[in-house]
Amino acid sequence: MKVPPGGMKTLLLALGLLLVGAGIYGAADFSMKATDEPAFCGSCHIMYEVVRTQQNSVHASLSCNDCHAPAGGIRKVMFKAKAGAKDVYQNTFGDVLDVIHTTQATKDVVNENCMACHTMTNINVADAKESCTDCHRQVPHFSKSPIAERRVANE
Amino acid sequence: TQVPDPETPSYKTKLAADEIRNSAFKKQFPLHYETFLANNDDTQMTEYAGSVPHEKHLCGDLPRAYKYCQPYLKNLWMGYPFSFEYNRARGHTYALYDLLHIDRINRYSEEAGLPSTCYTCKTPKMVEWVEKYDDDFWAMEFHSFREELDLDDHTIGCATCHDPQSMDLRITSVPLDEALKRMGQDWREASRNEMRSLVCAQCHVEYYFQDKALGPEAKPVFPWDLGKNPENVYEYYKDKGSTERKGFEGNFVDWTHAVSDTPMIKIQHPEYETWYDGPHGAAGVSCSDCHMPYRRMDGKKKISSHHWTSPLKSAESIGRTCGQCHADKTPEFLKGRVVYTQERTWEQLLVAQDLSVKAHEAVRLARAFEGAKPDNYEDLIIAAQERIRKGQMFWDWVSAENSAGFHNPAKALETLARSQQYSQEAVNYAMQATGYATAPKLEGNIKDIVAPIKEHSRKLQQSQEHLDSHPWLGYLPLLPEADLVWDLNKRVGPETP
Amino acid sequence: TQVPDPETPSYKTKLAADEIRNSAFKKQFPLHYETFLANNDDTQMTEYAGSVPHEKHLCGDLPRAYKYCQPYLKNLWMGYPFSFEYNRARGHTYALYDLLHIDRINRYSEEAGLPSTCYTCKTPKMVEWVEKYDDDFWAMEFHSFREELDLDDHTIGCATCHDPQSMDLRITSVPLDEALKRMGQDWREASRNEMRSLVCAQCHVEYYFQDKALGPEAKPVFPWDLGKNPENVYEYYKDKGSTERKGFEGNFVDWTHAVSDTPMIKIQHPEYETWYDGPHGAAGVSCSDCHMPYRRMDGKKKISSHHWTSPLKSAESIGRTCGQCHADKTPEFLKGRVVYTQERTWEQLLVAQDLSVKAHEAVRLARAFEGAKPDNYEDLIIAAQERIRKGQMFWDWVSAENSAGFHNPAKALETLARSQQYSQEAVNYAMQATGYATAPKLEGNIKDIVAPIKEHSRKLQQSQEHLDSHPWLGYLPLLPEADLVWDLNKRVGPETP
Ligand code: HEC
Ligand code: HEC
Ligand code: HEC
Ligand code: HEC
Ligand code: HEC
Ligand code: HEC
Ligand code: HEC
Ligand code: HEC
Ligand code: HEC
Ligand code: HEC
Ligand code: HEC
Ligand code: HEC
Ligand code: HEC
Ligand code: HEC
Ligand SMILES: [Ca+2]
Ligand SMILES: [Ca+2]
Repeated sequence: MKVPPGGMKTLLLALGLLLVGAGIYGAADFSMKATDEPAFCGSCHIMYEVVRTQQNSVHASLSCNDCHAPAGGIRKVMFKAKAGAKDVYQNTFGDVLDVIHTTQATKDVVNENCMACHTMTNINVADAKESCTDCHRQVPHFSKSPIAERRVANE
Repeated sequence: TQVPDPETPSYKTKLAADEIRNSAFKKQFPLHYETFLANNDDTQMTEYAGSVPHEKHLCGDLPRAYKYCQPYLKNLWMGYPFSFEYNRARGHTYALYDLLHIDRINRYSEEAGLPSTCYTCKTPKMVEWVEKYDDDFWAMEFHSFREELDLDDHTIGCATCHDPQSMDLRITSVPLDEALKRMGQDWREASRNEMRSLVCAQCHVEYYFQDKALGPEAKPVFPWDLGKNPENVYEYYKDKGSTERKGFEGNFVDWTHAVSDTPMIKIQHPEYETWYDGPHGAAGVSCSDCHMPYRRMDGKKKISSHHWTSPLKSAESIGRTCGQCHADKTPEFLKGRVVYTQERTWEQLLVAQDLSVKAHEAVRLARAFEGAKPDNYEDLIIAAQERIRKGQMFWDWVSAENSAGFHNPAKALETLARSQQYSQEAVNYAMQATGYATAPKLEGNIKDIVAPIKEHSRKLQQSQEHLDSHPWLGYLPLLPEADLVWDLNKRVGPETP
Repeated sequence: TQVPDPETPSYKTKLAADEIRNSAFKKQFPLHYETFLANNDDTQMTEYAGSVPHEKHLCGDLPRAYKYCQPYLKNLWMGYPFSFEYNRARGHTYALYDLLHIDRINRYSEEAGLPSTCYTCKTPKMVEWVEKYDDDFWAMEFHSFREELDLDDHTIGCATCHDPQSMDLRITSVPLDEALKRMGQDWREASRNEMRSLVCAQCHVEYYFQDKALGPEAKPVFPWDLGKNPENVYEYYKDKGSTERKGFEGNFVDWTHAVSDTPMIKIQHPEYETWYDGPHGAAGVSCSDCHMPYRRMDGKKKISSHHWTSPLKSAESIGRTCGQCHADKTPEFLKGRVVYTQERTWEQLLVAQDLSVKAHEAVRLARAFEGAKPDNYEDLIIAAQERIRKGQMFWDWVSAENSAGFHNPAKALETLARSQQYSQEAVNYAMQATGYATAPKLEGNIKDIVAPIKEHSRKLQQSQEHLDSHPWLGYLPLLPEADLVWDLNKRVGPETP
């Protein structure tokens, strides 16, 4: 394996503290941006699958938090801090579920972001369904594709 | 940047609240209207469906016939107007033309034979008529409304599904509104996703005309009170009529089969009832998701396509329709999956059809039988007829459903298996009724026992020669010679007092 | 960003290349081993499946019987070892125990009656034996290997599917390797996704034992050369035997039905053949996707669960399995969809079963008939038997398939409809053969015509009283009294020379 487990833990704890710090004090531009990117999220083996799929999707050029955090402002900082702290905590101390499912908060945020980016073409579409992904089910993590194409042991 | 919030579009049109003419909507919704006019294309078929209005019982080449055909349709509907003419459906813009031209309605007489109820699913004029005549409307003379109609302006259209002022979806169908009420539901409280199917449920459903003993005569009713599946509907029809015929007391009866003397039920287009608990319906995928995909007509705003047709007509169409949900699959793959289901459904549909024919023939032979009969002969004939009624109803459920099984593969195949079982039971009872004396006449290929009737119409039934051309046709009465009195929205023959 | 491709980790174990003992893998893969041991839980059922090894023909309560039962199994397999004992499958860790305990193998004699081929899908010992005996192995005496076996260490295990040194997936099954070759395929070139189903295709497939006239005796073969569907397989079997029986010349024959004297085919667990062109198989969803979901045993890293069982045993299990792809649906909804298909399949399965029984009875009566016979009597009996063979094979296809239809709803229901048609044709021919003299005896409910046989075993067949207890059992020969000689991996009776 690539990273010795102990070293990983230390690294993650540090990151966690960084995130929590960011949440409390308001973030410097740099760390705010860096912690949006696939490179950061993908530093966690648990996130490999979603990074992998996102990187193969039409949304490859986006950063994760273009979808997964509210757009800008204090709301974004708070959301990230909370989500980040939870991710780090779960990863370090908790049991991660067998299949990670999105929280309702994530679903709402993501859907807002879809609409925000695609507003112009979606004036008439809006809430035909509860969420955009009711139709665009593969966006962006290919959730209906065979497991072998996206998921693997040890992650 | 300042972008508008996306939300359900609600409009303020300048139209009158009771506007029903399609043309009135054109100016404000030119793009929608453009897709609406695409319904005029009736030239393309898919593997099992499509829009060319061929005669469904004829096997052969377009335009009159097709490679997938059901050769016994005229036999199975013997004695009922459906045996005169029944074609593949085409676009909504033809609804009125086809209704006013079809031979099912008696155009050779001042009496149409079928009630004004038939207009229910063909024109937004219904809004006016229901307002004006209320429950008196249904039993009024069909012909008396022909001349009021403009074939284009009054065919199924905007006002059928939309409030003309806000363009919100609405239900204008009396039977749907009432069926929902009886189930304790109200479309006014339905979600947008539900409305995207309910507007179709106004028409793409099984219906019947109320027996006058039980309420307003000829009023259209959706038989959903016991559930929407064929078994429920069969049960439902058991006490919706006033016949006193032994063994069928109180049953609803569409017509009595001329050859086997069986009180029959006709099933029409149960798309909604088939879809609702299938893989897509259960998952909340609406009719409009597949039959009204979003399109970008001006390269910018998306609108709902108003070209209601098969999504399988081209790879692009599949991509834009199915592809939004099944983005990981190719159009060829998706089409292949539909055809996978349709092939199996079609094969069983034909088996069920053949057995239904055999059942009628078995009862025909048993009724004509002159040898020694068992004591329970009469009961056996009734039992056989009851199974014919049921078997054919189940066959018709899938035959009349327009997706050849795709809307619900498991239900389609189950329904056909049951149809076959009921029809076989009918054959068994009928053979028993003659102590098996008639059994040898039922051996072998059905095509050799009963020939498919290829030609039949109101005009032909005016000719004795025609009635002599097939043993089954002999059971029909000769009609008096007559010429067309009505066609489309015009009188074409002399007025008779 | 740099994330690794989704490739299974490759290991360097310290195991020997020919290691086959399960225990040897335990130390290096304790978490995997822990999930593997979960296969020992044989206490839970789901609605239509599960792991309690009840007798599939008994209707009633667990542990011996179940609410969904097929009461005529013993009748339909009359004369074949399957009629002695057939239970619901349970976990892989029981494979060897159940094989060595089952009454299908003659444990009352030094000759098992069935060949060593039976070991093929029960133990990784096969790797050694095939190496050592090559094609001589198959026809060797089954009993002679019992004492070599450890029930735990040698049951289906790691070496069956993995290279012990790299843990790469591999195929150890001779018939699968060869079947693929005959189709121009090679598992060594298969994708990871394909391998995740192919390892299961080693066993969860229909198979037969080669007729010695056509190659190494009793060698297991997968009948896929003409295609994997029931119609293809029926065709395939037409020239894979050496019988000279009129009407069946050259047919492969598993056994001759004792009551109707029909040369039969037995179908076993065609999971792979059912799945491959169903909604999931066609979409590339592998067996392992649903039966080996990832688990985080240490709360962190994922491993493939090696507890092969129904995914429907709990809401959590559905969530972690189906939820990998259907995250938008609740476990209850997903389970409901499975049951929706299973209900329909099960109902048709029972109808097909009853008709198969009726067909045997019809031929039994026709063969016993002493009145005047038509000229073509013999041909009619042959035709009837051929339809029995086909109808029952199609019924067995779905009966033996372990998902009660879910792996491919449309194919399951189609296959059952066809089964019913073939069996009905058999009844028709048989009645014809007696000029319908026997027809009245076939009227009414099948339960009143032929009673289900509830108890039957090798031991019982040693008793005349038992053979007298049901008309059908009378067609069986009385077996000489004998006591158990073998059970599990031990001799339990005296050695006879
Ligand atoms: C284009 C928008 C978009 C982008 C970019 C995106 N996601 Fe997602 N993500 C989604 C949606 C949509 C879901 C599923 C929400 C739902 O319906 O439950 C999701 C779900 C997830 C989940 C939950 C697990 C799952 O499969 O449902 C994780 C974890 C996740 N995303 C992480 C990431 C990471 C890490 C990145 C960057 C590498 C990323 N996402 C990029 C839209 C996006
Ligand atoms: C420290 C490792 C780690 C990093 C870095 C990480 N995640 Fe996660 N993430 C996790 C774990 C562990 C879970 C599962 C939490 C649980 O089971 O509740 C998770 C769950 C999620 C979920 C699903 C739960 C929810 O809140 O909806 C989303 C979405 C998600 N992560 C997105 C992201 C994004 C976006 C990033 C980068 C900004 C990221 N993650 C970075 C470990 C990580
Ligand atoms: C930050 C902006 C942004 C967000 C948030 C976003 N998208 Fe996109 N999306 C884009 C861009 C840019 C493209 C065009 C990519 C291209 O064509 O290369 C795109 C393309 C698409 C397409 C077209 C894909 C195709 O096959 O052509 C779909 C569908 C789509 N997005 C749906 C969604 C959905 C659903 C969400 C939310 C889950 C979402 N998008 C969130 C920016 C965004
Ligand atoms: C009821 C189904 C449905 C829903 C809900 C839906 N879409 Fe779509 N979407 C479609 C269809 C159909 C197309 C294809 C249009 C075409 O190809 O002409 C499409 C196309 C797109 C595209 C491709 C580019 C374009 O505009 O044509 C984007 C981006 C997109 N949708 C985003 C979204 C977003 C964001 C939402 C949520 C607000 C959403 N969709 C909700 C059905 C849907
Ligand atoms: C998941 C997609 C989907 C949904 C949802 C769906 N349909 Fe269909 N429909 C199809 C397909 C595919 C066909 C077969 C077309 C073909 O074979 O060419 C079809 C066929 C039809 C046809 C016959 C078309 C023709 O060419 O003759 C009608 C009418 C129809 N559907 C109406 C409905 C109604 C009404 C509903 C809702 C109650 C509905 N459909 C729901 C996909 C769908
Ligand atoms: C007012 C009644 C009515 C309503 C409402 C209605 N339909 Fe129809 N539909 C018809 C009739 C009538 C026809 C056949 C017209 C003909 O053949 O003359 C038809 C034909 C069709 C066809 C076949 C077209 C072809 O190309 O062969 C499709 C598909 C269809 N409808 C789908 C729908 C869908 C989807 C909805 C709801 C969004 C809907 N319909 C609502 C009455 C209706
Ligand atoms: C509850 C709604 C409803 C009622 C009532 C109804 N129809 Fe239809 N009709 C439809 C739908 C939906 C279609 C398109 C689907 C199809 O053809 O199966 C259709 C198709 C047709 C067609 C074109 C295809 C064909 O059958 O040849 C004709 C003509 C027609 N109807 C005549 C009639 C007549 C005559 C009556 C009265 C006896 C009637 N309809 C009553 C809904 C209805
Ligand atoms: C058979 C039913 C039906 C008929 C007839 C019909 N529509 Fe619609 N229409 C719909 C449905 C369903 C929607 C989608 C509404 C939604 O998603 O909430 C829709 C949506 C619309 C919208 C909203 C924007 C959009 O594109 O989604 C407009 C505007 C519209 N229709 C105009 C018309 C006009 C103009 C006509 C006549 C030419 C017409 N409709 C005829 C069913 C119908
Ligand atoms: C709005 C979303 C949506 C649309 C549009 C859609 N589907 Fe589906 N499809 C689903 C869902 C949901 C399921 C159920 C399984 C699942 O949850 O993935 C499904 C299941 C299926 C299946 C498997 C079941 C079966 O019948 O074999 C096929 C095949 C399929 N769809 C084909 C199509 C085709 C073809 C079209 C277009 C005519 C289409 N779908 C349109 C969402 C959709
Ligand atoms: C999409 C998911 C899925 C796939 C793919 C799948 N199965 Fe299944 N399997 C199921 C379900 C669901 C059941 C029914 C379980 C129940 O009713 O409790 C089942 C039942 C079974 C059973 C019977 C289990 C029992 O409890 O008796 C066996 C054996 C089986 N599958 C083997 C296979 C094999 C071998 C393959 C590949 C050829 C396969 N399955 C592919 C979901 C799947
Ligand atoms: C070497 C042969 C073999 C292989 C390989 C094999 N199986 Fe089995 N499987 C069996 C046997 C034998 C049983 C029944 C054991 C018993 O009842 O004694 C069984 C039982 C099962 C059951 C029923 C368990 C229960 O709880 O009722 C499932 C599910 C199953 N197998 C799935 C799979 C899947 C998935 C694969 C591939 C990943 C697979 N099997 C590979 C031979 C095999
Ligand atoms: C090609 C692989 C294969 C061969 C060869 C095979 N089996 Fe099996 N066997 C299986 C699978 C898979 C199962 C589990 C699924 C099931 O029970 O349907 C099973 C289940 C069993 C079971 C447990 C359930 C039951 O049937 O009571 C017994 C006992 C058994 N087999 C005995 C035998 C015997 C005896 C033979 C030789 C005549 C044999 N097997 C040949 C694959 C095979
Ligand atoms: C019936 C077949 C089968 C048997 C028996 C089997 N495995 Fe596996 N094993 C698999 C499959 C399938 C995978 C998934 C491989 C992939 O996704 O590439 C797997 C994966 C693995 C992996 C790779 C990591 C992972 O979790 O995906 C290990 C390690 C492993 N198995 C160990 C074992 C051990 C130890 C045993 C015996 C206790 C065993 N296996 C028995 C089929 C089997
Ligand atoms: C690896 C992905 C994957 C897994 C795991 C999976 N499915 Fe599916 N499922 C699909 C795909 C792909 C389809 C085909 C339709 C589509 O493309 O969405 C489908 C279709 C379906 C359908 C519609 C077809 C039908 O048979 O009615 C149902 C129901 C369904 N799945 C249930 C389940 C259940 C229950 C499980 C778990 C036992 C499961 N699925 C596991 C991917 C998956
Ligand atoms: Ca009707
Ligand atoms: Ca076999």
